[in-house]
Amino acid sequence: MIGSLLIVDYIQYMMPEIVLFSLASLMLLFGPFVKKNTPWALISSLGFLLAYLLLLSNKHGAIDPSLLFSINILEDMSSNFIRHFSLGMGLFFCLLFWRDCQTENTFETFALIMFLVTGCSIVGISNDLIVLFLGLELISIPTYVLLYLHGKKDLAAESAMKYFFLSIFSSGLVLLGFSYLYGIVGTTNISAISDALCNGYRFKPSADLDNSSGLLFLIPMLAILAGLGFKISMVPFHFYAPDVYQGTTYRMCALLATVSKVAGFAAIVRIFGFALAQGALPGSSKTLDNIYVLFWILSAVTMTIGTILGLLQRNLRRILAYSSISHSGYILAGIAVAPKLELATGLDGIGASFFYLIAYFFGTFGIFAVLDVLDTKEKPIEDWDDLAGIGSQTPLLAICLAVFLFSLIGIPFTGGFLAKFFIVFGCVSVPYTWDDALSKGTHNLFFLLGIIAFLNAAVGSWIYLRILSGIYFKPAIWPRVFNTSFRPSYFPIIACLLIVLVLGIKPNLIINLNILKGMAHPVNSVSLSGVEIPKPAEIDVVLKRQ
Amino acid sequence: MNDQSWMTLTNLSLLFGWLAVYFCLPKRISGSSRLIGYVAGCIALIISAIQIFTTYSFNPELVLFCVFSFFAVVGSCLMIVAQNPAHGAICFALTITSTGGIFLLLAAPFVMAANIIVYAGAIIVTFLFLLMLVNQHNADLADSESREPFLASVTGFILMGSFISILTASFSSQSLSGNRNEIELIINETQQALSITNLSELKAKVINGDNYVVTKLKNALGGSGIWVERIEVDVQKNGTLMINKSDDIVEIKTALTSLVSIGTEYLKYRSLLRPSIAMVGNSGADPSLPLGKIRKDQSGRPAMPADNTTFLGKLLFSDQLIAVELAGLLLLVATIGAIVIVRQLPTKVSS
Amino acid sequence: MYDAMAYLWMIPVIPIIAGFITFIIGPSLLRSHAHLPCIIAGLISFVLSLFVLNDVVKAVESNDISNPSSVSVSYFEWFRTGDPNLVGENIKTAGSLKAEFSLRLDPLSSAMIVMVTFLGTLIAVFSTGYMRDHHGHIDPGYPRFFASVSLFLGSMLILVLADNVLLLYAGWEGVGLCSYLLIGFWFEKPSACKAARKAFLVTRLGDVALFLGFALLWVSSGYHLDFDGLLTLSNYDSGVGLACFLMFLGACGKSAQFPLHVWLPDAMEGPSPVSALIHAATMVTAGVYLLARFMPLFASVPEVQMVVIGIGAFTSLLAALIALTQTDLKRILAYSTMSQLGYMFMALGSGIDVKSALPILALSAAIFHLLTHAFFKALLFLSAGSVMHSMHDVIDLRRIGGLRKVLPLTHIGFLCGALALAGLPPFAGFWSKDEILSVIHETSKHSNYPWFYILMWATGIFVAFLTAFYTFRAYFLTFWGGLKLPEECHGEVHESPKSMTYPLLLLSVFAIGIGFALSNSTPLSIEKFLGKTPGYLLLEHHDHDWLTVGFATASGFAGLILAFVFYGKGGVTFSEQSSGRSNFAVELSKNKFFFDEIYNKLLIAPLNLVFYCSRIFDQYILDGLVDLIAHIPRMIAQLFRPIQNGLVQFYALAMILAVTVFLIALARSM
Amino acid sequence: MLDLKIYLILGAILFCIGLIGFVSRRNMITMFLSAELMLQGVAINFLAFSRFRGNLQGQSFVLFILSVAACEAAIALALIVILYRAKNSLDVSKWQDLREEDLEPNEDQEILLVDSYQVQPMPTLPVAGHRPAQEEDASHV
Repeated sequence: MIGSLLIVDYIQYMMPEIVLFSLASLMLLFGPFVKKNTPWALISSLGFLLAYLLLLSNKHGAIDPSLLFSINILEDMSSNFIRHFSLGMGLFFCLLFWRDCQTENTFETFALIMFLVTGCSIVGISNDLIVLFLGLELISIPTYVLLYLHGKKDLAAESAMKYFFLSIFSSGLVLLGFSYLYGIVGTTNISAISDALCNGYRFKPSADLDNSSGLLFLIPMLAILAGLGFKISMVPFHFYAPDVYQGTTYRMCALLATVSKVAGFAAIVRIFGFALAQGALPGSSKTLDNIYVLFWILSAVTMTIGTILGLLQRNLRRILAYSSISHSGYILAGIAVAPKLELATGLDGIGASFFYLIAYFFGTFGIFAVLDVLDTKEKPIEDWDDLAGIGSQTPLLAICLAVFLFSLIGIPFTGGFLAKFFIVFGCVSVPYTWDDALSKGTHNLFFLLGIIAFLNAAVGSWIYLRILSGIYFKPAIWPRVFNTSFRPSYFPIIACLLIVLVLGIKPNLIINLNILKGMAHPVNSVSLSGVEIPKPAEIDVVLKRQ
Repeated sequence: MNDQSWMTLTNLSLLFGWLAVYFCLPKRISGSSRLIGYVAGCIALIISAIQIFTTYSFNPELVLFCVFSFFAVVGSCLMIVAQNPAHGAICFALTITSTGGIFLLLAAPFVMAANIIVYAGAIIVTFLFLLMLVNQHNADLADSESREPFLASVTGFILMGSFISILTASFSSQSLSGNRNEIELIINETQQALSITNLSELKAKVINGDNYVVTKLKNALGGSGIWVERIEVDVQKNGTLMINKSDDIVEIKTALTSLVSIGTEYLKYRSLLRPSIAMVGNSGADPSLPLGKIRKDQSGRPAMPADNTTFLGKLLFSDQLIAVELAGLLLLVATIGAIVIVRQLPTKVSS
Repeated sequence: MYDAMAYLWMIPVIPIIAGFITFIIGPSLLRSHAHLPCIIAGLISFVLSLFVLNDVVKAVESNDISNPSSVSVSYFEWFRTGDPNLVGENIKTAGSLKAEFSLRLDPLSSAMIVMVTFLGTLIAVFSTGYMRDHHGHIDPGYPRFFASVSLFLGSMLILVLADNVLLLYAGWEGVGLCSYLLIGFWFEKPSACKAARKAFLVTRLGDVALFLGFALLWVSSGYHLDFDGLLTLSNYDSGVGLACFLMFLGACGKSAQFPLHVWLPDAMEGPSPVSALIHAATMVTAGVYLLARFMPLFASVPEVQMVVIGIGAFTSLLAALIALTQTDLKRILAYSTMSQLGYMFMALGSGIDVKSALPILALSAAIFHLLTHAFFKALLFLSAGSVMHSMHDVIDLRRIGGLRKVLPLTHIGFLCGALALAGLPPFAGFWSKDEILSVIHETSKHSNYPWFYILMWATGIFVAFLTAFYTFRAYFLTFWGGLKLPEECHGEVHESPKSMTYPLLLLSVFAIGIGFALSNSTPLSIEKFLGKTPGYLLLEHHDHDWLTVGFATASGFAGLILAFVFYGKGGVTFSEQSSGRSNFAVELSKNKFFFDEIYNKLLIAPLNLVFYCSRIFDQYILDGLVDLIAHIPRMIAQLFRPIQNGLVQFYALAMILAVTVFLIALARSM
Repeated sequence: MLDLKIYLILGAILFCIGLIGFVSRRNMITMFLSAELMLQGVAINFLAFSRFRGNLQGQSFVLFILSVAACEAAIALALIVILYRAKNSLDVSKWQDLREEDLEPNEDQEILLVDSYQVQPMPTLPVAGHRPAQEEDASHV
């Protein structure tokens, strides 16, 4: 027995992760002793495939939701989403790093990627602060090593150093937050914490704390947001991103810009889920009720700073780092608006954020993958005008790049457009669903956020247009001979292209996949556990009275 | 000592603490500023001691706490101001051992041992070796200068001050949390009262001064929050007037019935979730228990499970099994990672 | 249901496919035949559009309920959010946001698609000649050009045919993107790159407003995205006014109306066919189309309509005044486009009362002018392009002149276009301009602010005068007077190739005839055709407003005569002309001197003021807007960049500073 | 008898002192130790809450923090060694090549040796397995 659950259930449920972890450990242990030309990339890709198949064969509902408060992993919609997402992207990364066969660190690289990606899925399924924290560390520690292994020597060392120091700093902040969260509620179980904090039925905040003002809750909330904000490169915790991206290779950028972001958002949704869910119960304190204000500010600042500083850059990786920062802002906007949305609109903040995350992931990954192909030792691509002439020299790759850029701009019929559409429509639709005077202010607030988001998108399009004009509107500076031979990273590029287009043209193919079902109704541990929560109507009565 | 004067003294000691840290932080021109720093530090410590000794009654625990925390704080401050990183590492070892004492006070002997072994035994020693290996002939410029000492120390101390004031504000007043037994009791009493037909008798039963049933139920529900708000809404809606103002027995009874129904509903929600026996068994008191109900030891503090370390072990290998496995993986990754990083060294040392 | 619905989707899709084909295999396989996919696709779309139009006309005439004149059909579902299990009758409680790929066919869209496909094909044919040099060598970007034109056509058709706001927005962004690609077509010129970026950014600012407007509309209509749901609602939320205003701002961006007009003159950096197709005939009319599409909504908010007509009138006046002094032929045409678009907005702004016939009158007047303008302005631009082609890219009016003899066919084309633009009877512009002015006149009788509309009407008449004047100024300066060739020509000039002149002649026929053909007096009347759109009040026949006709005609002729007097001999300045020796000339020169005085005192002096203001506005405020995008970052960078100095500890310091500030601010606010 | 608050305050103090050290000290080893000091503060928080809630989850959390700290120490050790090899210094400010383009690097001026500043000799270890080399040879190892 682990907790109240049979160990067999655990093993069955976590089989994909267990397979990956064991494979990665075996690779690390036996790697030095086997032949140099062992196809590690193939092995790890097969590992990911196997894990994904195991995941698909998992029966839903393997874990009894009524045990939520006593187990440290869980199964719900967002965990399914993150698991499928992270295991799927593991395969992408294997294909992207495939060419590393020449270097001597092959098996370490692939084993570390496996650890890192699986850590992301652990964050997704964690239901306990301890497991969540270890999952986050399982992402960070391989990242330090990989950052050092890839890239030009001194720059790689510098970026690894920066990431390392700021990362341990931010995990200190996260831990401070966790300690207070644990102290306020008395358990590390996230479901129980959520339950207690939305004025639970079972758990109560510690009796000798006067938490009615929510003052004490400020410390964990801010500390955790700061620490996780580092992971998702949220302003003002974003400083490492441009430097670190600049100092490493395109493939490592792809890894940094996606995995830690997915994990960070998964963790934010997991920890603050109770306060963010649509029609969430009003929390026991003002802090929790007004949590959206904090997210509002952070989102507006993040998208604006990311866009504005992105305009000034020349280095492509820096540009894309700032672009990833501003996209975090849009995702945060979805999170900010989540508690204020109503079912009537058919929109859902967390769902919109996840959708944005998907669109962002495939767009960004595609760009980095294409640039990785174009970037060669002889003709490195550093600044945006190094791309000159790509359009005529390799038209197909250029078109792929253009489509990914369009997606990041938000041109219709690409995933990015619908992603922005859901976010902005969500922000704008807040006003008319809540009639009372209190939300009139909220309405203006979110309408403003919608304006800020879309203005940023408009201004930010210049960043991508500049890259695009580098591709198409600039004569080639040098003759470039491309090794047109097949490479494995063409697979993920094509897959990204297709998914970006499918997301734009027929998004329901993705939205309606079984794995994402219920994205519209995110984590609400209370409702998942089969307990009826008071109907929104009753809450309305209470609210009106205030 | 009341909160007001407590905070005043705290601010004062924070100010001196800041002076101490600011003046002691290595600067290019240090001169006699270190002396000012030491003096300010002593003042800050004295003020803090005054605060503690006037707030708490004298007992051995207090003395131990003061000694350990004195060494912890002084050690940590010395660590961050030490010009020689080797001295800093030694000071850090001092801090670790003193926090070990604090850990013991907090009934965590195993954690204390692990902490000292890992930090003082492994990390510090390794870093001292590292310091020697990097073969510095004299102090580096970096050690004699700090980066933005003013901004850093001001920010740090403001943050510290806001933590302390938030903690002070949060622990100042007491509030009750929802208590199952109390609520059951109130509901039973009210149900009995519903059978009374005499108006004055009924009023005496449910209204009478401290015995006012609505207040009692509200308190039992924790004094605030959504359930209490529901009661308030309910009193306005069903009771037409407040129970204590009405003279109509039917009206009062209707109001009481709906009050009872709210209480029962609350109990129903509470009991819907299965209690998690395993966790409670291994890791101590049920976190849902209000502080008043936790098993106490002779001195009145919450009792830890009898055999602390045993239970910790049981907890680790039952509830936290997954976490333990993950931590093991993490150690594997870190070990291999460190090897991989260092293996990249250019082979320079051949001559 | 029309039979046409079965193949309606092919009309936009074929050009898009052709565009992608050209993009992919153009540079390697097609090379100098890269125009073929585009032209063939355009032709197919045009033929299909004619069939579609035929169907719609039949439906309009039949007045049969089983054969309605407005149909939308959904080809497939785009997306749907929310829990599908919850979707029920009542969307308010069910919760689902869905959009479909659905196209809408009604008189409005059918008229538009015929115009777009016809002009698109014709201009593509013209470009096959234009995009080659005098030796027949193709431009290096030949395939790229036709790919973009093809994609543009597809996007424009999607915009016009869309049945929900999202699809409309998709087309809207698509045309903006293609316009960006085409303006920056000659990317070697830095000015072209700058113009392209400016156009994209300024119109995208408009798009922000448009998108937010759509979002508000969606909310205030009770979560509808399709036109049926949006336009047939009886009561709207209070947000509609704001939504309409925002949509109008979006239209301003695309249609180069006053605050956001700066990009259009610069956009002339693109090849001339592009200017003809995109910046005169089709894309810039998207704003007009948008407002026409949402006419029932706009008519229900008269305050916004007053803004629309006011901005329209102001833009048209401003642009006409600026056009008076330009010396670049294409720029004159660009400003005249702005001016004419202002006219269309004036028409749209006069549809105020939902219960009356005014909205449909306003709509049909605007669309009428849109159609005629598309033809004659395309003609003018193509003629200008032809001039440019022959003059080796010189179109400075000070350096050319007297081209009547050497470019006879181009001259005829330009003359027809100029006559139509000037609004002289019986050419195309006359009929539509007259419609617009009479609608404004009519509205003044119904509005609460009659003086306002009378003022607008008077402005319209004055602009008609200015239009005739500057059009013929350009005409006389280019084609009359003594032959003057720029040195780039090395003395040899020849008429453009047939692929360029034949489209010109074909368009000339239209420029002459289309106005009368579609006017009220014929069975083809556009007003009656559009009047059958469901949802509008049926039109009773209305007479010509003879007062308006008189004034408009008179002002047109006045402009023509004045232009002749000033510029009939070619040349630019008065001093040159007044130095003539002949008696007749001396006599005239006295008169001219007289005019000169008036011109100087009454026109130039106030104009200088206007110029000054508009230059300030243009350069410091609107160009500043573009620069702002470059400057604000630098300003904010002053705050943030010093932290980004590469030192880890600054980053950590900034992090804890942020946490501290947030902590204190939030704790204070509790 | 002490209450929860006083332990939490101690934790907060240690945390903030660690934070100051992390931000202001330039020696990478001191920076790392400061980060560990922050974790000590957090550990005290956890244990105090654990004590006063009467359950052991906080204690187990501290154990995991310890193991993570050990992992980080391993990585830090490796990183610091190679960073030292590259620049021959433990100064974190030596690493500022990656920054915004148009900013000047943050250069240190020559140190002013005032009387009170004494050059402190560092303890050193000879390279294992080698004869202790001459001064000038050892200097660039």
